[in-house]
Amino acid sequence: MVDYAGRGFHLNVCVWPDRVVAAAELLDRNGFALDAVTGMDWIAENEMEVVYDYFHPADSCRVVVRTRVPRSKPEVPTISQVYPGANWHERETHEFFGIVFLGHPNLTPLLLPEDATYHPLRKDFVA
Amino acid sequence: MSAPEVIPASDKPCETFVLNVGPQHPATHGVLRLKLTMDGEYIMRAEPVCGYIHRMHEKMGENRTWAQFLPNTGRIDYLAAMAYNHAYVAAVERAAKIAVPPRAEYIRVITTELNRISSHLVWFGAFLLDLGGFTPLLYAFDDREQILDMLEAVTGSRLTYCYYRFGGVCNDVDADFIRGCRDFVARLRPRLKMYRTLVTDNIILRKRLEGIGFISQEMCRKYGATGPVIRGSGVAYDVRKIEPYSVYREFDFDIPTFPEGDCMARYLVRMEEMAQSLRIIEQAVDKLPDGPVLSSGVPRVLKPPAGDYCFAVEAARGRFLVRIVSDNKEIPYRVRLRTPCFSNLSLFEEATAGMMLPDALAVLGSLDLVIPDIDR
Amino acid sequence: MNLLRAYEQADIYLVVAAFLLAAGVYGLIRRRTLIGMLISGELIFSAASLNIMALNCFYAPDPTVGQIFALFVMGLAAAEVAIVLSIIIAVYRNYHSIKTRELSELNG
Amino acid sequence: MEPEKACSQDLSQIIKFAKLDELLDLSRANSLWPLTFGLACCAIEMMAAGASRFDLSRFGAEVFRPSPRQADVMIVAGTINKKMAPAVKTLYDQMLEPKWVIAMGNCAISGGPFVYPGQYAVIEGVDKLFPVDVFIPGCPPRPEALIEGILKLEEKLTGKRRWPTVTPQ
Amino acid sequence: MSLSELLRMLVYVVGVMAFVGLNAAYLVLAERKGAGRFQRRPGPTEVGYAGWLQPVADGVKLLCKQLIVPPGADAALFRLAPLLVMIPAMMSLAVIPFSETLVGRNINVGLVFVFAFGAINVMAVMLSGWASRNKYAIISAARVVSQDVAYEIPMLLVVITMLMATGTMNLHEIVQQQAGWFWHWNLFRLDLNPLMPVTFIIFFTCMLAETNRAPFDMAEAESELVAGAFTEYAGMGFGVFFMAEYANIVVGCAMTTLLFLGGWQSPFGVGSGVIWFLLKMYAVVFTVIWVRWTFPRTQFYNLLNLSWKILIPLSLFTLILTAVMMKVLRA
Amino acid sequence: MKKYLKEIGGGFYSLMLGMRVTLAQFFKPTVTVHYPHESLKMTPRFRGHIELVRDPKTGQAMCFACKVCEKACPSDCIIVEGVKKEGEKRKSVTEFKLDFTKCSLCGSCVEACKSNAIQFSKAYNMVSMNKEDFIMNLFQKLESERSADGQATATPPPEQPKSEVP
Amino acid sequence: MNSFPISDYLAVAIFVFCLAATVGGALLAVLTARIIRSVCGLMICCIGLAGLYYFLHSPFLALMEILIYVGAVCVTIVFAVMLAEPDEPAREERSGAAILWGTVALTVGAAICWGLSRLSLQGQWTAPAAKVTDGSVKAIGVSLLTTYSMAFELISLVLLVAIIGALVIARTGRSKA
Repeated sequence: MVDYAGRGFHLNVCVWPDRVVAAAELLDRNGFALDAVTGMDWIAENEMEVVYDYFHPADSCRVVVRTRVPRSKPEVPTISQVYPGANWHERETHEFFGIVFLGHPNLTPLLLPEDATYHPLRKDFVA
Repeated sequence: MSAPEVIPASDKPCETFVLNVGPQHPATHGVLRLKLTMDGEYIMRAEPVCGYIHRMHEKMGENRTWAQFLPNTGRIDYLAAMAYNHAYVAAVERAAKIAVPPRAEYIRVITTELNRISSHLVWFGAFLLDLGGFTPLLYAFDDREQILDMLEAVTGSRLTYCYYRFGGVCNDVDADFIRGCRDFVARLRPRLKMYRTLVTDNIILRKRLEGIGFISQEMCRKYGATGPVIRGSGVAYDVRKIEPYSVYREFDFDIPTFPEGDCMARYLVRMEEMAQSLRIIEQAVDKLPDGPVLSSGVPRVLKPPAGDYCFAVEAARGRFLVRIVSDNKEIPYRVRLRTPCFSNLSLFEEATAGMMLPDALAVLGSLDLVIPDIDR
Repeated sequence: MNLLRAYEQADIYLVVAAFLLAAGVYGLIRRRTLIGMLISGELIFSAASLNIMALNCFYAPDPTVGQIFALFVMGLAAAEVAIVLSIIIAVYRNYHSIKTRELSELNG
Repeated sequence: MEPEKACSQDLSQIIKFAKLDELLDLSRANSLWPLTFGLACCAIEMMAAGASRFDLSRFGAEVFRPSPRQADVMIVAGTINKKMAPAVKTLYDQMLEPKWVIAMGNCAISGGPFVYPGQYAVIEGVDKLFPVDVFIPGCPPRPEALIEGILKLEEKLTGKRRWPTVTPQ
Repeated sequence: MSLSELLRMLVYVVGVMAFVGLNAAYLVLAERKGAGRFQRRPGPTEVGYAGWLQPVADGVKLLCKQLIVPPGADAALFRLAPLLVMIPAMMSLAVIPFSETLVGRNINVGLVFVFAFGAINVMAVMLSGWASRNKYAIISAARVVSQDVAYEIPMLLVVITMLMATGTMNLHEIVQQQAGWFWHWNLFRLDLNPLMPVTFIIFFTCMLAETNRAPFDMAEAESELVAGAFTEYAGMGFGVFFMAEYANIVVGCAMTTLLFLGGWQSPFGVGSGVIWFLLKMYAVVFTVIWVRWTFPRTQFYNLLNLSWKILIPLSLFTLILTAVMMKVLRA
Repeated sequence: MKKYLKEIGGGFYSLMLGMRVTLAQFFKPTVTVHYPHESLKMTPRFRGHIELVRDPKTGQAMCFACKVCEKACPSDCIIVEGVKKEGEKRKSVTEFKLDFTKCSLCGSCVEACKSNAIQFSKAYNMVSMNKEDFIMNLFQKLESERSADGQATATPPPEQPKSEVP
Repeated sequence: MNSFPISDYLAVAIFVFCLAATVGGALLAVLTARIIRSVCGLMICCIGLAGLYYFLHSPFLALMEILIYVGAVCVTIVFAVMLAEPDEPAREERSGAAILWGTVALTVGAAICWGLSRLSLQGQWTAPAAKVTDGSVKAIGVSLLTTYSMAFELISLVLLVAIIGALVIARTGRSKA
């Protein structure tokens, strides 16, 4: 539990990458909707973070689920079978950070050109 | 061919063809591309291809100061720039623990709601343009010009306002603006009635929109669709009510919902929202307190404490979430913009399978997309 | 033969009708696609109409009859087109071709 | 035929052609059909310029054609990024001669506020793709500026300005 | 055929061409200005006095625009279609009586003549779409055909109703029957058929659909099909289609006037003449423009539904009603 | 059957109402501002490109090249240079370049300027056939205006291409 | 009436034009490789035929020709082409069989044309002494509803059956696919 007024969300959960799907299923059963999937590049810690934001369409309840993966092997299971809306978010996170979402049906660039191989939001990216 | 019946997909490849709608196409309102696999006029699969106006807002957030990123937010959704400015400014205020004077909050609400109306007016016109009616567009723009005049007098710009500052707003409003607001409320109410006669009640429009493009509540939830889309499916989800921010708690307004989930419901939601925004403006103008409009306690060089902070607002198209991650430096570590159109468009593929081309474009119009909002 | 009055002579019409018929038959034999054959068939119908009309105009005591028969021919042609085209479309749906050679299955 | 006479005849021909050209330029200048082509923020101002308040149609330029084949002038209103650039180029190539380009807004002129060292997505100015005739700065420019741009293009075509100049106040 | 008749014919041919051309050009201007007024803006004003030279400018520009046949198109048909599209309007105007005396050819089957040549129009638009080899154009062509075929039926049913009511296919006679005060116009002849205004509205609707005008402009549905069947046409090729659209509107409105509004007859019984014909015709044209700038476009199956479920039953009903009325009244 | 007829009738009535609305608009006056013949007055807060402000007393630029605006600008479109002249407390500006083609008109520079030395111009209708026209040397412009004022003539300075402010 | 020769020339010119349209259209219809052009040929041929009918003193039939053939038949065929033949047929291969069939067709066609022409040119037709009716639209109408009413009804029936049959066939084809 965190202070909503200070942070903007109610519940902050850190999970291991393999529990991401379980968390998503749990939240799905409780009627949550997926807000966003956010990637973050913690280059100092040599880690990548994936943040899943959930909101509830009827209650004032915001849940943030985080998971961290090593930068050398950024792989997270996909939740697009639970939330089809995650499909695009994960594609976007993949193209900007190079995080691979295992089991994603179509992990091709969404916003960048189709043949893009660079990951611009990585901190070590140079154009 | 008497009803919009859904013909089962044929597995023979030679009966289908691929139609590229966009990136330059009158119906896509910018540079969206739809890859339609069609069987005659029926759409088998509609795959949106975006990124044609990706402007790297999130990357730009990482290499300019907290204040310098502000102009960018107005360009994500240029039709409702105020709400986006508001979300970013409020997120930074939350992070840096800056208090905002009440008068500034009221001004923010008034300008945001005015901007919401102007955005809905553009949507109204453009949607009708999609449906082949040109005249309502110009009527809507006529009304919109009144709003823009007022906002320009306050902010100095017509579209990309960049009006809010950390801790308030940059200029105070004057009596002319207040009078203008009242006049505008008085002007738009009969105009909305006129739109009702001219457009909403029109049998052609009703036939085109009713029962078209059904989006269920479950679908909205799964895709994270918000704003008029989810309200058009009957869910009273509005960030202004669910997570009240700014001073929205103090106003009496309704969340219009229509349970049908079709294009008409989304249309009616937006039309009704304009009326509700007028109500908010009316109340806000009446209650507008005196006082400063810019907090004095804002440090010259902003360095919010480390951590990540979210702020969500109800923009004209739905829930807009800003997540800022600070590492206590002058520039943000990461700015994440969760835009409503992105999620709203992602359900397009599922919503339009088996539809006819004009219906799919009506659905596209009813989602009210601003393409840079998707691509960022 | 007064060329200036050419249009008042039955012969020309009859020759043209014969030509249309010949063209139709040629097309019927030559064409490989059903639609092409249909068009040739229409030419043959036209030839018949023109022949009826020419004789009707110049040699018939009651010029109404020929016109009525020509009308009937047109009606039959229209009916034929409707039926044939629907058959063509049905065939196309099932075989994905309207070339006669590829439809030899139809022969049984 | 004496050379002198031939020469004078040629001259008269040239003069005739010049007159015809003038008429043509005048016609073209007064019938600039833009391509319906909005990219970003500026497109909204482009729409506003076509709307009742500013009314581009007074100059015969309101016939927004969605098909590049029928358009005369391409108003590039917005940012062009690297994914979009080939499509814009194709559109320009699909337009038929004579054709003109107006770069509306700072993004179209130079990439505008989206240019910073190390950027990866934005084309820094549409003139990198094809020649541009008129530039209209602003972010976004006011609709008047777009009208002014159309007038400027007319001025470029006919060589003279038919309308009064407006000094902002 | 005498010399004077020949001269008359020549004059008429030239006249019709000039009429079609001028009408097409200036109706475009009228449409643009009218649209402007409906939207509270002036429309083209700066080219020439009050914008009067706008069509000239557009015309010259279109003439001198580069012409191409897009790669992959069927070049012969692509060029044929614009030629074909002008024929029906030109031919039809030859039999339309502008006044008692001002008529190209007063033929007995004038009514059928106009509709027969109207059929070529469909063919032309379809060929243009097909020849362009553009997906939008082909969809548009398919739409045009379904639409025009669907609306031909109620239109011809209405025409047959009128045929029965008037007893002649001669346009001249049809107008002559409507002499006198305006309640003698077919529109108000409730004794022939108490549903005459409904018949009129059906005819008007079908006319809009046949000329592919909004709200039935499926062929040129901008927001869906870019520029429809004409997407690939440029310069004068496009200009011809543009002109043909207006020429067809003129023909359609003229037919409406002749069949229902008493042609050249004055509404007050005296002072009949060409002026009344033109007045009425342009009033109908104005309505067409007015309708266009008021309504959104119909959806395609709504359009067919309207025809098959509403217009055809209604027009059949009026047809039968007229027959019954005539039988009862004459008996 | 009754429903069918009612739908037709109701639909037709709705169409007629719509047509009445547009016809009413048809006879109303136009709302157009005939731009080149008449123009709107810009609001005092209108954000055009920036320009230097002259000190009313001295006639010199108020700017003393503190470069705050240069730092505040998100799009790096301002370049200021100044020198410290002999016997003066502050630096004075010698060059003030604005690359207007990159400006996002956010107003950060004007806000950042503590000495009110820059302001927004009212130039809302700038066009040019030349992109370089918008890379403006504001200091030079100010100087030439100053000399023009000194000669008490109202003619625009010759360095300024006509196209810049038409 | 003082006849002026130009008008005669004009009439002949129009007649020749109609003839040319008929013949040319027919040739186009059977000779072109592309079906769509072939339909155009049919259309041109029909327009020419309509002109010929006009010269044969039956303007009503001429108009009906245009209405039915151009307005209905050709349009339907083009529609069918669009539905059933999305691709251009490849040019016919020059195989032995094709040449053989071409020769046969040409021979048969030429024979028919020559034979029929000879027959019609040599046939001893006798013009009737007097016309019973004038062949006007009114006469057609009267005959249709009196003498030939049965045939008229039959034709209507045929058309109706054709339409229903067409619908049934096309529908079943669809549901099978």
